[in-house]
Amino acid sequence: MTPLSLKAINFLWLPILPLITIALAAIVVLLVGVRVDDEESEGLGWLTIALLGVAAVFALGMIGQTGVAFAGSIAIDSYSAYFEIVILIATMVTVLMSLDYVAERRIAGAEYYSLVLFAALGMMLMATAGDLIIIFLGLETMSLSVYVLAGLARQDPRSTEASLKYFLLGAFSTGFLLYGIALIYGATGTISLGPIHAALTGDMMSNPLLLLGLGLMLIGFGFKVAAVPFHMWTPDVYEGAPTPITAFMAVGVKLAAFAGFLRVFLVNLAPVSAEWTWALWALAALTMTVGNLVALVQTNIKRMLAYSAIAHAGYLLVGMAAAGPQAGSAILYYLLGYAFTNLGAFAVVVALEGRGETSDMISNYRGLARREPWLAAALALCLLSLTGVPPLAGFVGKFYIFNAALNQGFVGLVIIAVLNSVMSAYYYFSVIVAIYMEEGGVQVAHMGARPALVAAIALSVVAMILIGVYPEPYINAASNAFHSALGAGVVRAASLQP
Amino acid sequence: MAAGLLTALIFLPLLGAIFILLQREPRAIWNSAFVFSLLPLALSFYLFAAFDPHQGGYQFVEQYNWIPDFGISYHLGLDGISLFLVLLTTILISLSLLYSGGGDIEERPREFCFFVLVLETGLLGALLAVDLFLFYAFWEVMLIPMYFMIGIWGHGRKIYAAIKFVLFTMFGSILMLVAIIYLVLAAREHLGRLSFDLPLLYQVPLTHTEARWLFAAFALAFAIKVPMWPLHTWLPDAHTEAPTAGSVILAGVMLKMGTYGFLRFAIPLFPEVALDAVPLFMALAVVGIIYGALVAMVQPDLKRLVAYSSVSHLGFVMLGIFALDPQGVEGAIYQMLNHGISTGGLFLLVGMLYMRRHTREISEFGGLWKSVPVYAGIFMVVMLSSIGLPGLNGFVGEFLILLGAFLRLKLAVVFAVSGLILGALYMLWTYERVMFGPITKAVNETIRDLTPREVAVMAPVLALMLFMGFYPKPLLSRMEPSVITMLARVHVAQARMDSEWRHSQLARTTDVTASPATPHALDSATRVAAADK
Amino acid sequence: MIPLTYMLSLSAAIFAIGVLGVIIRRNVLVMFMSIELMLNAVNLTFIALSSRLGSMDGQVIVFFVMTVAAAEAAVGLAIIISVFRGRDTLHADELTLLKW
Amino acid sequence: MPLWLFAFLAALAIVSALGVIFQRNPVHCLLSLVVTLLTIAVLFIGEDAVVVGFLQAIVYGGAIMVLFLFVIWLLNLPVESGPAGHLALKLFGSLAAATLLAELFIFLVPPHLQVKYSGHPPGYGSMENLATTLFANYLVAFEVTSVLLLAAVVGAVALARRGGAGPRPATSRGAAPR
Amino acid sequence: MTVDFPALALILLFPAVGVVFNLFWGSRAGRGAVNFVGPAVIFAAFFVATWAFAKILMMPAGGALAVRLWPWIVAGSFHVDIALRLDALSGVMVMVVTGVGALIHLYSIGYMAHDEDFARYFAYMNLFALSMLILVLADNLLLMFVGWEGVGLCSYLLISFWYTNPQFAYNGRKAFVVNRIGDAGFVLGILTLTAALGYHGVWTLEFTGLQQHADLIGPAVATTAGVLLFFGATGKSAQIPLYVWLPDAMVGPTPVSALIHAATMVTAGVYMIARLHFLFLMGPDAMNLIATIGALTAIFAATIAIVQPDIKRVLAYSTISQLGYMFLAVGCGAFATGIFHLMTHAFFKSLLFLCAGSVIHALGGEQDMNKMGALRKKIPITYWTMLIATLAITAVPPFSGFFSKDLILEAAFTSGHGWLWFLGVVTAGLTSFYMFRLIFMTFFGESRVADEKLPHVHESPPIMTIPLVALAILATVGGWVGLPDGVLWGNAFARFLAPVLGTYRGLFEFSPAVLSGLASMASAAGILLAYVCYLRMPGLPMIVAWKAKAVYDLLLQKYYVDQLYDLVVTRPLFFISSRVLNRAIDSFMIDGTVNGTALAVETSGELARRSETGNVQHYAFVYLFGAVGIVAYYLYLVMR
Repeated sequence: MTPLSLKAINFLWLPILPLITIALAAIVVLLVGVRVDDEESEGLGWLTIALLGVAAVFALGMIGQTGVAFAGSIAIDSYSAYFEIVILIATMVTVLMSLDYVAERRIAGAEYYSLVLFAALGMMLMATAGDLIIIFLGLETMSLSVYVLAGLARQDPRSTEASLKYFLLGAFSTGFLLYGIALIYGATGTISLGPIHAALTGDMMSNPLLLLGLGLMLIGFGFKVAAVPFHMWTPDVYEGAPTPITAFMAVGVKLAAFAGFLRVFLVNLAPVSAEWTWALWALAALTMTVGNLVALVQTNIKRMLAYSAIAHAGYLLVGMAAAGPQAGSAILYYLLGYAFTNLGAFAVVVALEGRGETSDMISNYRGLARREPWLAAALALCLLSLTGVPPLAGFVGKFYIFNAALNQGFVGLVIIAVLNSVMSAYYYFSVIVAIYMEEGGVQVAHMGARPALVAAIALSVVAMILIGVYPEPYINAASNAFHSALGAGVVRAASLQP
Repeated sequence: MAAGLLTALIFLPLLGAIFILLQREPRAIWNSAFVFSLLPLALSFYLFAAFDPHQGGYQFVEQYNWIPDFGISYHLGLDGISLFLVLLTTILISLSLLYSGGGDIEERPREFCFFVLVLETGLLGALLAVDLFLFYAFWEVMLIPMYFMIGIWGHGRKIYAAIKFVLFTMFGSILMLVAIIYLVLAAREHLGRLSFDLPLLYQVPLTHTEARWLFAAFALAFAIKVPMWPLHTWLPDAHTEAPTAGSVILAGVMLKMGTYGFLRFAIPLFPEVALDAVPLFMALAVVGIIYGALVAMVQPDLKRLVAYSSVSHLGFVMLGIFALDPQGVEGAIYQMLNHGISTGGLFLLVGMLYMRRHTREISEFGGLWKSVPVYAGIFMVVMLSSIGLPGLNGFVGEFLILLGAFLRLKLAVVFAVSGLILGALYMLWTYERVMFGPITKAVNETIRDLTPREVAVMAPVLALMLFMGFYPKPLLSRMEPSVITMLARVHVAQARMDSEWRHSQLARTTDVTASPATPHALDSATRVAAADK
Repeated sequence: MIPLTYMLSLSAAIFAIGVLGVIIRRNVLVMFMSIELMLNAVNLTFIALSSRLGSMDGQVIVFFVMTVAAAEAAVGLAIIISVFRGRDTLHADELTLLKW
Repeated sequence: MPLWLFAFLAALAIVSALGVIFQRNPVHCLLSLVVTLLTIAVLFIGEDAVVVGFLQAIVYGGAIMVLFLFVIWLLNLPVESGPAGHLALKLFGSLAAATLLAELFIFLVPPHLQVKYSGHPPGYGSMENLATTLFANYLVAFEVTSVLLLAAVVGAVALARRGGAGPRPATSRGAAPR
Repeated sequence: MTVDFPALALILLFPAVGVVFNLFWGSRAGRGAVNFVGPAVIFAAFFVATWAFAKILMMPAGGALAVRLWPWIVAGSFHVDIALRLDALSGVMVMVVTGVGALIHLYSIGYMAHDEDFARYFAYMNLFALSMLILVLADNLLLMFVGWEGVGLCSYLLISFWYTNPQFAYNGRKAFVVNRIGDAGFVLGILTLTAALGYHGVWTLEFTGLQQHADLIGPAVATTAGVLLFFGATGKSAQIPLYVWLPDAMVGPTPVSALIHAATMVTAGVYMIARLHFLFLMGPDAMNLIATIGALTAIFAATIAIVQPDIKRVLAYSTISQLGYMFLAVGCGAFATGIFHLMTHAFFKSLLFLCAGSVIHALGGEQDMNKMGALRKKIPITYWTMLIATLAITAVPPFSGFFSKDLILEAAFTSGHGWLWFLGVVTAGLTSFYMFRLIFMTFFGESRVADEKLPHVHESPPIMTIPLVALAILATVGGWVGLPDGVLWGNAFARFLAPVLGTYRGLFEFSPAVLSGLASMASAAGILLAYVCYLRMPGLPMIVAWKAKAVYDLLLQKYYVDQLYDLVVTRPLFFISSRVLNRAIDSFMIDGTVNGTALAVETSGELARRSETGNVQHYAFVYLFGAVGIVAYYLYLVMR
């Protein structure tokens, strides 16, 4: 073993500049925050948004590069950039919709925003990870922050309960994930993704230890993306957590989880894809079906959206099962559209929770179209996109994924998927029914007073429509990102051959 | 030819819809909506005039890249098959807007006009799309506004009806989406690239099983939309609960989307399977004809009755389509228009009655002729057109359909003609119960006759009925070339199948002479020859 | 040297025991302890493997895992405390405000 | 390490682990957990992971467990009152866990256990070696852990500190008609 | 040779103008205008028709006038124009339609004098004339079908003219639907023809075209098509089995009965068969069927007629019976004869109806003959004209009916249908019996008129009586154009039509004198019997009826055919529709499946939802379950 020499480490600070920015941002927000009273945390929020913006700008710089840094623990490629940017934007929107919410409920602003930033950092780490340990640490950073965020509305017992459940099950599944990492380490002798990819040749591909590790990691990721049967936490946590955090979980956490999931399985475990596609096939079918079935009978919109999120995880898993470059791109694109759609929907939910009182019952949405036509329209559009009605983002995403799956010959799975999306139409549309075709419901605090929230909604909806109506650039971005990841995977493999 | 016409046609209504969102005052909303529906109407008439009746292919074509990665392009085209449905759409939309403005829709006029115009965009888009993806997009788009129209301005179990409508249609169409993607992927081997362009996909060679399944998926989607028995049960509910304008558009145009789909996609894409399926579909069509008529006969609710009559009429259309010969198909297209006009007219009339009496129960009426003679007279004409009285539009279509079907499958026609009888039976019976006899309910003595506005709504309908009854040539001549081109594919397939059959015969027995072509081959061949000259 | 199978089987056993504990113990705190058991079982696996593979990575990972465990402990116990404050119970089957 | 010692430690570890999940009193659970951890630490050292072994003993056996203890005393938890109608759960849970264990065992028996053995490089497990690996290959990870700990602290404080998080009346769920 | 003659269009144009005027401005323009326009347009059409007919007469034999208005249905190679053709056959028809039609329009002025719906009435009447003329002038089968259904529609409208009476409305619908049943057959016939020719690449429905390609059709197709078309005819011309609507049609205004249900529309079937004689000649089976049906209908209807109390019903059944004669004629191949009888029948039967109308008019709407009697003094003109008509229908020389009926029976005999001839002769007897029964019960004996009505009994105004007289003259001399061969100018009528219809040749020669003698004897017997029963000993019918009650009721109830149809067709149809299709299949089976699926989905969703207990340990357990599953899957992978 050579003595420690910094030569051995290829320092590339620039690629991790976004990460560094966010880390520092979290600390800055914390330090500034301790002087700010909980009622005036808006300023803090704007500061957060600004810093996120800066990070996003840095992230743009990573597009087009390929390679690894820090002895292969950080992957430098458009894939990372793509996810970092999307995650940062999603976080921005989350903060946007949090501004009034946090202040109104006198939630500790400093901790709130810095934890959001820490979570974002964890997510980005998962996206840029070059080895399993970074993925693990990123996951933990994200999770720990989100555990806390979910419980930050401390006066609300449901919030703390959600946080507890999330924490327990999260830690529980961390055990499985870690076990999986350990076994893969045992089988391949490394935890660096590139070498693992390189090692997957010959009889290694059927090494039982590898397969077991693979399975256990599948379980671990399955938990994070809320795949049935590892989904039980989702509805409870989504319901209990403060709504902006719910949005953050539904979007950010899912983005990050899939970022890692894809990076590990679709990119670096691709050679052994035969060993996991069918498991994912089953998971996908189960996830879609259960998610939609239960969503069908929900009365609380946050819970309903939680199950819908599960269902969408199912659609994404269809793509995973398809396991190919096209599938990867499809998933990346789908996640983009999905992110904005869900952010929009949750933003409307936040808006309806108004000052103080919550109103997550779908029945409270009755007659919304009369009182707040634009709000209603926004929610309706988001729901339609979730249903997969053209020309909104949701439709193109589904189309892309089904395309990929059929390309791999998964006709049965695709048929299950489309039947599911018919089923999903039922509950999405019944919300629209409440909004447009029924009377009653609750009065909403006037939106004019909450520009940030309006901005969040408008941004999401416009983005959603745009991504759907003219998908070309985004599809390109997605496929470039994924291919660069593949390329990087190969590059790393090559560069680290003994 | 002037490019951008079709785009303008499609998106003018959308423009109008957006424009309407900025209006506040109801009058202004109705007027601007009507005006914005007149623009596409005028445009479509221009297209009708400028249409080259000697050309079978697409005209006024526009094509731009949309999603090159998937070979998806924004490809529009107009041919003799879509031309008239476009006309029908624009006409009926204008009429229903004109009608709805007259007091039928009191609340939330802005949203109403918005949805109607968006719906028009969807319909026109679906009719003009030559790219499968584009078609599917519009196909789904037109679903949503109709859902809102039924759900918001409907009556009775409106929400049940709306959801049922959406789920039924989506169920079919989403499977079609799978089929579309599959087809495109299968085409890639042949074309060397992904492409959703219909003309290209026409030449994709498929294994028979593939073709079967794909055809099934397409057919299911369209059959639900048509609707063919036994997939029709969404229709009575939707039609009955929808607001008048909704029923008019639904019956007048939307159902045609199904039949149009068969003509444009299901059959030309998979001609062999279509030929195999002829007996099945003709059987279903005939069942639909008789079943629809019989069930309509015993409906206590006027709108429901008309709805079931649609099932019967669309049965005729399907019969003509699957005749797969010029007479049948042209008759079918013609019958689509007729049904659009006559059934649209009937729904308008029922709506007018409903506006006055707030009931559609037949038993609530009787002896209306005395109190509303003009209404009764118009109703009489529309009814006669709907039962296909010679001299009115209905007859031309029905006769051509029967002729075409007769050339293809005599037995089917033998049963189908009973539809003529039953049609007369239930329609006249209804008319008798509503218009004839003494006035039983006092309220019916005082209801007022049609307002000038309503007469203005009905006048074009009647005019069309007479014109199309006595001078169908300008229409038929325009659809002829396109129909022939469409059928050419079928005849080719027919010939191929016959030769295969002959070879199988040859393989089985040495006696070659004992394997004549099937009669279809003969007459289709002769007809093609005749058509070519 | 101890056969690898023994080591790994031992850790597997401890892991399973941890899993079982999570499922059968109603007390949230004890559930958390069981989770710690699981983590330690995994650590054992890492150590065993790394010494067989002769690479230090395993040990480093264990080092990280311990840190993470510590962090988790901090957060987890904080959560538990705040829950207990609100509901003054730590029994999983009594913390069911959120369901269905 | 001799096999008998391993056998002893293993038995001890398992017994104490079982103790964790079968004892009523949280404090006893905690104590048996500590025993397990220390046993494992010893096993670490036996596997030439001296540094990690001591860390295990200190960090776990020391810090974390003390933390637990504080909490237990802070909340002065009662002794868990018996299995309240959880028999089904206990039964099936045990079955499932047993199945999992069985499955794992099958994976871990020699024919399936394929690991590339290689001798220990000089100074394996030494502090220097550990440090080198840590700072050469896992620098980012190391930094991340620092952030992670910071986040954890922030989170813990945010949750534990009194006051704040203003009025948010708990809604009665299921109030609205379905 | 065919001459282009655009003026033919005028014959259609005039009535069309009348329709439009009466429909839109009639009620506003007032009674005077309508009373002028309504009949005037028909007279105008009549004059144009006469002009055209004159031209035909001028032309050498086989000449025809034609005008091609515009192409109508053109699809693939199928092609039909809207074109008119006037040859000898259609000429005769047009003359009858416009001539008789004009007179009846005139008569209607008086008849409708007290009805406020006169405008609608004349609109319908003109529309009818229009449709009938289209039917007659059409130069192709499809356009003929337009008129064919058009007249059906008008008959529907006019039968239910007094729509406030539900019974009338019902009868109108019955007429239309029954006609539609026939028309379905008609359409099938057209299709069979088109297809048969189409397979040979010939696409025409023009009569000339059909005739010239007849050889392509072949006997089998000819028979099929013939039978189907004839089925259409049985609907329109009220033959067995579809005659049931005609008696009920009598509820319409009497002039309607005269024009539509006696003179013109109901004869359309005969005209159609004559038009397509070349087709039928190729299918002898079809011909025999027609002849048989004709003869049976003739006697069947006649037997019913002898007991009916309602004056118009008697005439209705007599019409059916006479139509039977016509079909007998054409069925035997004597097409010209059929048309001849059609013409004469048009004269005397419409006259009979108008007279009946006049009687009814005089009695203020009374139609039951048991409430009449001894009217000949009160309404002399009506009496005399009606008597003439009766003599004509009972084939008393030299009245018109004599010549036509004789020829029919002769044809029936010489074409080898001995039995049918016999039925014809018997029918002749029955005819004269029930007709004179009518005369005697109405105009002779002692008055049974209700006392309060008696004073008001009066002769109809001249506007009504003039047409009577005119028709009486026609009914007298109308037959003289078809004298027996050798007498004076012989059968000029047949000679005139020969180029179109060919000439009838019997299988064998037989002295006409003998046949007509037998027929005349039958008629005479009938008259005598009637005289005995209804003047000599008026009690007799009662006794007979009482003695043979069964038979009497059978006849009075028209052999219970209506009841039979109701039982066999109508009721089952409604039962199936409402119970089986609507309830069982539509609501229960199909919709049940749909809603059932929805319910199943929702229920399973509810169940899955309940698994979310809120207890985190259950969640962990489910998680573990999944974990075990996945590990098991990989175990399987390893083991395999």
